[in-house]
Amino acid sequence: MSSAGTRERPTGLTRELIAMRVARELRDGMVVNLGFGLPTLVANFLPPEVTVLFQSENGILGYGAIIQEDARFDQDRINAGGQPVEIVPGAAFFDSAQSFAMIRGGHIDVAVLGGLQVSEKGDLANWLVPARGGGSIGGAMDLAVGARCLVVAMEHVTREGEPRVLEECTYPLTAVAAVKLIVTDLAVIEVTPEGLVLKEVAPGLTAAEVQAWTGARLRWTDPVPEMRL
Amino acid sequence: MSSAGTRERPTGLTRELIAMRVARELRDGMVVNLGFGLPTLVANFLPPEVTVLFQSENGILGYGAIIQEDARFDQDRINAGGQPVEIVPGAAFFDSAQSFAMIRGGHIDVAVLGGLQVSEKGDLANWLVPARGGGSIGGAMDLAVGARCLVVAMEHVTREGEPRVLEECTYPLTAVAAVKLIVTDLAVIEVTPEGLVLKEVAPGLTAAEVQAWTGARLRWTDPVPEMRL
Amino acid sequence: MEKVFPSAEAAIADVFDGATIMFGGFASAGSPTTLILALKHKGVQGITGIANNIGIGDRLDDLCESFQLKKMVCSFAIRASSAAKSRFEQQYRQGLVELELMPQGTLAERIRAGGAGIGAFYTPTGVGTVVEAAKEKRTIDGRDYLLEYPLRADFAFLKAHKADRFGNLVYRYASRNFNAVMATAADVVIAEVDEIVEPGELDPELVVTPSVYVDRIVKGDRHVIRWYT
Amino acid sequence: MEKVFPSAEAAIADVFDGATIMFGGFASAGSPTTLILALKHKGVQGITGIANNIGIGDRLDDLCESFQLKKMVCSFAIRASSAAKSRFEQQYRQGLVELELMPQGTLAERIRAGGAGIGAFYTPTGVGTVVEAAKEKRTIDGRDYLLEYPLRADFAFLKAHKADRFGNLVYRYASRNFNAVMATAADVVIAEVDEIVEPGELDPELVVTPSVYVDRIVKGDRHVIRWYT
Repeated sequence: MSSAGTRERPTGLTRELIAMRVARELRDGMVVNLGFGLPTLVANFLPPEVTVLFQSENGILGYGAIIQEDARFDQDRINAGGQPVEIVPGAAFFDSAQSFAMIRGGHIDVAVLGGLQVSEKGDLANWLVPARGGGSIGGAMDLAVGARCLVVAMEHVTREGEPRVLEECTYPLTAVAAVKLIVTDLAVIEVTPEGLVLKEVAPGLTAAEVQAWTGARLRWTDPVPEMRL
Repeated sequence: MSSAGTRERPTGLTRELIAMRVARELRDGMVVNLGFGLPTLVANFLPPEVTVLFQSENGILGYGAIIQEDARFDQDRINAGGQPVEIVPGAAFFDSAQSFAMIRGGHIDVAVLGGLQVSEKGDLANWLVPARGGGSIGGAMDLAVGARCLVVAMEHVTREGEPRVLEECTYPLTAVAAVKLIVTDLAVIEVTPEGLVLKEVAPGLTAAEVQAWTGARLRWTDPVPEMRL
Repeated sequence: MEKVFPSAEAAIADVFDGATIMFGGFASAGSPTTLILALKHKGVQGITGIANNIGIGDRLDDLCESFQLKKMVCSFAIRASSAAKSRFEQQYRQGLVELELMPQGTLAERIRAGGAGIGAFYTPTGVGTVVEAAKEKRTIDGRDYLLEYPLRADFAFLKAHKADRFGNLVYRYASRNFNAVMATAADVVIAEVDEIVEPGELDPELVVTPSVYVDRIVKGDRHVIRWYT
Repeated sequence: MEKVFPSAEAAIADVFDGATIMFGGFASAGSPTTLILALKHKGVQGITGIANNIGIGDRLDDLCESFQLKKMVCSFAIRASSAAKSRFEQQYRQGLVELELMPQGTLAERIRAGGAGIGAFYTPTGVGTVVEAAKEKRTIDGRDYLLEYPLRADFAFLKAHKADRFGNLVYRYASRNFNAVMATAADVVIAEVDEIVEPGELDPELVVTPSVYVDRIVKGDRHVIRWYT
């Protein structure tokens, strides 16, 4: 199953469409933390009837759009990705110890993190590419163990076509048995006590094709619906 | 040494004078926590050139005089003894977890607590009279282990003439080896690694008389000066 | 995510017999009197209460009128002075209600741990006293500490000054005390406030309890409590 | 108790070779740039730095110009992307500087413990990852935790918005971050601020860092840092 290395990469959803699919998981009133990169895009695709509060681990509950105008840049008003952000009505500020008390204490409904690898037990690896060394943990390990629901948004395979969803992660872990839902450019996969369940496939793909690009056994019930966008 | 029970109680300083003597221990810029009862009076006797910040474990740094006027009573603006207090310029408020982080973390320069018994090793008993049962710990145990300098202000003997300064406390302890200075109506006693050192005696008393009312061995160098008021 | 309830009765409607309830407040400051009196009126039985104090500047003692309390976990319950006994004290002395006393800082830190996802912590407070009974003791860097576990509750009853409709809370003076920590450590958090405002009307720099912690808000009645030693 | 210093140079005059220094800030928000640049100018060597990050929106990387850093303790140091390498990253890859990475919440909580008199604490973060290497693991209530110890430093360099002359600090937006916890956990705490005011000019409800924690205040220069992914 992990011998996909030489095949051409499948054509899946764009990053924006992955983010759009993740956004559908969010419900009105939720408190949500979005990690660096792809997860950040989720904020752009909230259904109009859904109001969520975005938490940023650097000490904001209630940030809004990224500020583009240079004149309104303020280096103290940034999210955890360093981006200048709007503050929404009903926001609150706090320090890092309070922020991680909030995160570790189970008060964040959903965290959306990027991933390098996810195992069929829900282990997540996202902080270090061994070949590159160094690494940065940031808030990822706390968010992974603390959020009530951890969603990983990532490309289904590496640039080289290697699966990122595996029986066991080969990269150093961020957290063990933490991931609940995997949303990729090819599929939506739920992590259950019985293993990985393929819930949705990207338009034009079959369940068997997704399985071929996946390094762990998927279970599904035919017909597997297309990803809801 | 502990057979003082049948003698007439010695005449020592008033509670106000004990408080006045304690006040001389305070230096400009110190952060000070005053316990219930006698210690509260210390605030009234600060030398004019000394400005200290009073911390109250219910969440105030910088409270001032007790408010007497009924019209200005505010049930949210009280010290840890429940007394309505003024808030001084430069004050700050915080919650109980933060307050005890401040106390336990060694940020309070001086705590002045009342005492039932103090041992020659600096053990303090002040939260429970066994015969009365029940008891209330309040902030005393945290203040006793957390303050950089713990001063106990109390009567030298019980109503029945039993010494309160002892080789070993017989009441349940508040903290072990915590007390640095004992100020009573009869004497000022320093707790040192070598035992109790009699530093000052109340006007009209000799060191030997103070020793007779004390249930542990005192050391001193003649002449022992009168208490500085 | 509507959090504003029409009455205290509605806000506490699902409190059940045998529930564990945290009550904010320190003496008269920040005590949730409207919610306490609604609980008295509702008449649920077998309550385990967690509060800094009972019977001093709070109305918790009212719950003893109909013997609603099974147990109190607090730092201050039995007054040292010969002041009038509370109903709680009377019932405690008759063996009709249990009392678990602990140091105030340990109580606050245990509640914080309960809300912050901390599994346990070592505190120096209580070493060498009755508090250490049956607790794990550990020497760290030459100092002794006791292992203390987190505290959580089914419900927390809070009193704040203002809330916005999202549930952000601001307090006044010394009324944050245990309210701010208890907000983080209960399954259902109910706040009575003097005033309810729209999101955006509270300065986010002033918010002490971010909205994520608060489930229900109700406008409280004005109860003046005059209590001090 | 004069805490206001005439210059950053004067405020850091006693920082010594081999000192451990905490630096507040999270990327560009609340980073003490004036103090960092004064430290660079002063040229002390062998510094162990404790900060959330280095080389992303801070000027800490400037300390690598003259190899002043011996070690960094932080959560974010090496960027995952192929962005330009910081001097720190270059020196790290050459083995010229040590890096101790840890989860951001663990870093914040360890610093809080250092300031709050907590001997150690159990956190679920990092279980099953490289973070647990050589650490005590304990199962509490069915969940695994790692034992983490407090962090303290010789100096803390902070950035706040305003200080009063007593040392009370207020922040703006997301700039509290690590500043507010580091204020509690160093022997000498030095804050650079945009504005110094008289005691009483700051709303005590708004004070985030009470004056007891701050030893020295200096008016900082304005350094605009534009950094975001």
